[in-house]
Amino acid sequence: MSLLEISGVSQRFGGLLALIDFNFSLEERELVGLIGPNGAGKTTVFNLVSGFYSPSEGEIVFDGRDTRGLKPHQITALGLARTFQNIRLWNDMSVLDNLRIAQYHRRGYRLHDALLRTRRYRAAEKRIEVKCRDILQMMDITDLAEEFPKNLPYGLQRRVELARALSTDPRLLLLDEPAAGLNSADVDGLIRLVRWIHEEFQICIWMIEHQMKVVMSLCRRLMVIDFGRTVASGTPEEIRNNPDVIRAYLGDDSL
Amino acid sequence: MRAGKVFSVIALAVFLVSGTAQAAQTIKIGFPIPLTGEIPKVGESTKFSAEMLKEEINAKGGLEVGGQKYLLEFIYEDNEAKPESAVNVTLKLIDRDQVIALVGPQSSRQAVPAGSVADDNETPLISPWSTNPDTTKDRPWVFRAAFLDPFQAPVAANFASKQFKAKKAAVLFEISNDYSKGLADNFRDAWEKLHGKDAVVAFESHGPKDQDFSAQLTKIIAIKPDFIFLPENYSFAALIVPQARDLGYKNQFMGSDAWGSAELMKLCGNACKGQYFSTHYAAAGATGATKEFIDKYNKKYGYVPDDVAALTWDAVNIVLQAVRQGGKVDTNVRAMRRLVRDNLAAIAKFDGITGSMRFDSQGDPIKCAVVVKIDDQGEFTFVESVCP
Amino acid sequence: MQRHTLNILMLIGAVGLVTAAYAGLLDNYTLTVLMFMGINIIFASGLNLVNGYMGEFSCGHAGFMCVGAYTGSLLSAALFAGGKLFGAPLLPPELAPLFFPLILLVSGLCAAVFGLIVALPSFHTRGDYLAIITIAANYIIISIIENIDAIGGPRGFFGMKKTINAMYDVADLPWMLIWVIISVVVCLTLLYRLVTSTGGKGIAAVCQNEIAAEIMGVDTNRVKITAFMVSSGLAGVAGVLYAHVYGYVNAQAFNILKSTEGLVMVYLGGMGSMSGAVLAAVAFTLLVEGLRFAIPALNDVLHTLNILPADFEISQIWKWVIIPLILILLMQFRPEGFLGNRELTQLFPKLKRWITFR
Amino acid sequence: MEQFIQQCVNALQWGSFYALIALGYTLVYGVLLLINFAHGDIFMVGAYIAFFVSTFLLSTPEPGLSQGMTLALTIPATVILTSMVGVTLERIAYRPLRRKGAHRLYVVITALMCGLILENGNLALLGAGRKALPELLEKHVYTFGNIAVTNLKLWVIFTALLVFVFLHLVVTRTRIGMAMRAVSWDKFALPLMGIPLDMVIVFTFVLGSGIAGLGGLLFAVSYPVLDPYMGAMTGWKAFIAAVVGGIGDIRGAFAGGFLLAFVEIMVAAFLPSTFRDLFAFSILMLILWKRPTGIFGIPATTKI
Repeated sequence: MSLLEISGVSQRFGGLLALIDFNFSLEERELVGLIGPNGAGKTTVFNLVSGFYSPSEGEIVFDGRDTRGLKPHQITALGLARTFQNIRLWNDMSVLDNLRIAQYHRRGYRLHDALLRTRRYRAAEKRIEVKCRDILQMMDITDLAEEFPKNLPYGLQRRVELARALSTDPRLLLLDEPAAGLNSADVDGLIRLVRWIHEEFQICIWMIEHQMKVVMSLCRRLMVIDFGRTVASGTPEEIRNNPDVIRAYLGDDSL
Repeated sequence: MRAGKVFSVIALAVFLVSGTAQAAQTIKIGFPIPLTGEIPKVGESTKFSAEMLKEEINAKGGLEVGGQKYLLEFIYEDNEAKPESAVNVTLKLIDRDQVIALVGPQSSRQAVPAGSVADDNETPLISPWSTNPDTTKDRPWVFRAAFLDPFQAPVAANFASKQFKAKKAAVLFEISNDYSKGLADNFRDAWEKLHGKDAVVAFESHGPKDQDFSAQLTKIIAIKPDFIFLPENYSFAALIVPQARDLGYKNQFMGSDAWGSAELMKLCGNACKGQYFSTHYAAAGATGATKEFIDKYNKKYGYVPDDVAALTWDAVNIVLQAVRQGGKVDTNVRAMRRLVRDNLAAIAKFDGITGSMRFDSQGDPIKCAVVVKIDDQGEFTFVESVCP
Repeated sequence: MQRHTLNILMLIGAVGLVTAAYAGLLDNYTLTVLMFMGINIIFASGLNLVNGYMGEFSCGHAGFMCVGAYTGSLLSAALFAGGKLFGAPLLPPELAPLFFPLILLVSGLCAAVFGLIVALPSFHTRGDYLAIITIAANYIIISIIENIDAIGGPRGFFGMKKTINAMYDVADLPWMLIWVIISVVVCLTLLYRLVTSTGGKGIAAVCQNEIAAEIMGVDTNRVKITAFMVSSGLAGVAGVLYAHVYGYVNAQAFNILKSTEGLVMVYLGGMGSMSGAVLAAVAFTLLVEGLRFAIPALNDVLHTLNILPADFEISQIWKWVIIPLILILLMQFRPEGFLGNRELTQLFPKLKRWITFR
Repeated sequence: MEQFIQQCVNALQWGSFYALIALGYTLVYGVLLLINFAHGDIFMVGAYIAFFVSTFLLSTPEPGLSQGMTLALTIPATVILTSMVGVTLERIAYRPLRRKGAHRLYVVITALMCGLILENGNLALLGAGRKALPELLEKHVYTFGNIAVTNLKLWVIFTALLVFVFLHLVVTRTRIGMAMRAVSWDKFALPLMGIPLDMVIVFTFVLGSGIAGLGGLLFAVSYPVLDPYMGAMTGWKAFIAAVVGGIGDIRGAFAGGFLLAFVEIMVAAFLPSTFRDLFAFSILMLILWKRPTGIFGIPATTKI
């Protein structure tokens, strides 16, 4: 069974068709890219998968469950996490707290446990703390634990956001343009990091990226969309030589 | 941050250090009154009236008690028209300033809780203006100077049936003011007793601080009542009466004692002329002590005193009479308070400017009401007097 | 041991206060002001949860205080006082000290249920639009109470006096002071535990970035409901204490002015700072009461120095000019309140050595 | 039916005042996202200024000014003086805070405090006595069947409409008006238009407070009982009106003012008036529930 199965999904905003008959499936532990020109509908796909929008048509099945009608946090609890194109960290909280809150749905205690500090509460908070520290260590940002994200450089903010997404215990990680705004040295670091995460955490990663270097070196499978329509899908090699893709990116005249 | 710290330290210091000083041979009376908040005019009138009395007596060398003269010291505290502040300042006056008696708070919303702590702390309190029965009920230390709603409402009802030959009455009152609401309720009962059920054709209310009453008045006027009863503060009456005229209402209005302010005519103008209201005294044609009081007040502050000022004047005088009857000023404040309270309860007859009165077992006054007419000169002229 | 210093100091302080009150060393005025301070602390720190931590603008919080005050008074009257409305008291007066905490709890819960009314629209609308909904709720609550003549309507309600007397009959202790101190400690502890738990930090996450919170697995609707209910519940507890300290409640005592007092305390202390809210509540109460002494003193000083003309007096009326003036100046010096969104321990890390507040 | 028409006239007049004050709230909010809670008290100050100006003018020595002349002079004087009060508040209280980068709610609380100072300062300086505006306009009552209208009411409604049209033209047709709208979109792009931000803000306060002053004058003429707290409750209600209309939008403030007045008056008229607040505010709550950003408010779209 596939981890994620999107079949016949369309999305309409008023009169605008943002996504038309989108079909896609992801297997466990894959690393796949989604590319396309600006405004092609890539982020719309992610918003649909993460439950921020509900599809006008079609169905999305994550891990055997139809996610239509579920709230984003419920989908996250099923094992889906994402990062944002423009970083959305909680800027007035420490990095450690950012990671802790990502464990909200796994805290495993209720309000009265917190108020009465029951044994269950203490065990859970301890578990959460250990887990967050682990992730910080793995991501090599232990020394940032008490920093506020707003004081960090852009590259580190990206890393913290990735750490936060990992802290939700995902099985599928959606990365929305992780390389945007990074310089070329950082981009190389990012490529290594994503590959390492993919192997270390044994999770499935699906990423939107503009920088060909990133997707071409990371992904074994790519999908191209334009104006809400699927243009092509296949290995990086196939995509590179697909005339439809070139037309989508460079316009009709180039042929 | 530093400014905040420094300030709180200073405030704390002032708060702790001051207030405990004992003055020697003065008679201290406390006034927890609403100087700010919703009804500042009430506080101002109280203060003006009390100041005038104090200056008058102190100019003569003080109050003579048991052959010795004592200066009066009046302490005015702002209760901000809030119940919690009323309790706080009442306690401050009792504990810190060691007053022998309290005059005020005026409005029942503050007088009920303040009366409770005065009673607990065995300090006599007299509220000049509060009309809520709960203020004095089962509280031996609490008295009042104003008559109660169950007395005043029938006075208005009887007068209106006789004078206007009215059958259908409409009532407009302020919902969140217990004075207004209490009088309205009692009036409805009295009127229905006189003219049968449904004789009150409209029973409408407005909120605090409202300025436009056109909705309620349009509704009332459409039913064509014989007269409209307005148990309102004069500031509302001065808005309601002209607005009703603008909406084409031609019949009479009848008011209550809270109309009795000289400002009424300044604010209301010609529209209020010819209307009646029940009150404590008629300013025009007043004689004796009443006239003297009105003239003095008018001279000092530039306007004819309102009911609050007159009732305060009487309330303070009652307290002073009780002090005189005690025959001595005990340096032990607690003993002095008991002396004052016992003499207050024992007063057989007090001739005040708002009429002659004595207290019943609950500390409520037994006194007459008068009905006055606003004549064409805008003066409040005597029409009749009703005694219980 | 060192870490417990502050706790022990606070314990000694509380016991000392109660003993002093018991021995009659503190007069009633000081006691009432101290209790009022406690009520303000609970009210302000509760409101801080919604207005500070969650970043909403709840403008009508006194409405919940009103609900709590009336529920508490009615319960207390029904249980121990009886009367026209309730018939005979339901419980013997000896049980009053045992049942008072229950009254606090039930009334707090009742206010919390009203908090739901405000929490529900907050799913749709936020910020200044929500402010209006809370104001509307405040008006509606007052309007309802004023129209129920059975509980006094605009006359207000009293009858809880007997409950307090019943407590004095059981044991001659300064009961209300004890209850206020216990409530302050319990409420602050619960609040602290809530905001430091991972679940409670979701509240701040909703404030800082609601979309990220939802997508990172925070059940934002649930968080909002929790925050509103806890906050209004605390306001309710403050209301019950108010009703019993002053022995009287009136709907108009909880109008929009009371709500704005709460706002002032929250923003003066700093949004999202618990110690800030406590400090601000203490400072505000001291300011209001301290000026009663400071103004006559100032008046005397100015007259002795002949700065003021003899017939001009600075009376208590000026108090409500001076208070806002001071607050405006404070805001100019500290444009984010006393503590910003930090706690005292964050500003003075050395304090941590003395504190084990959990 | 006649009663209904009469109530509509009542609501139009009362709504005019709400609209005039709500316009001030919404103008300032549109530019600064600041709820200027002192606005209701600026309205009160306007009424008092009108009182002092007209009393002063009427007391000029013989031959003196006629009523009409006095009114003609009082209007501009009130508007100018009141707008100066508004601008002063902005300069001494709000601007320094804004410069320090304070959270906007701190400015809101400062505004609240400024309102208290205006109210209680007035009380402390002028005493608690209420003031009555001298009659500046002879009142005529016109009756049509059972419907009664005064010339005052017609003037009030007419003025409110005029102010709305004037504001609408200012905001859509003039350069500074367009700059005002631009600020609410993007504060940093404004200097590109060649207009300094502070000038736009001052202009906004001049407009808002001037209209409040005009409202205060009309109010004093229609309800001639002035007291220091008269603006507080009306101010809160007008703020509610501005929000229900969709705060930040001029049409919204105007529509909201009339809507609130209609709701209040119709509830009082056709339901028991003792429950007025209960029903009126429940209706407003429902409206905001259905339209969470007010009548003219644009739903905030978040892009991720």
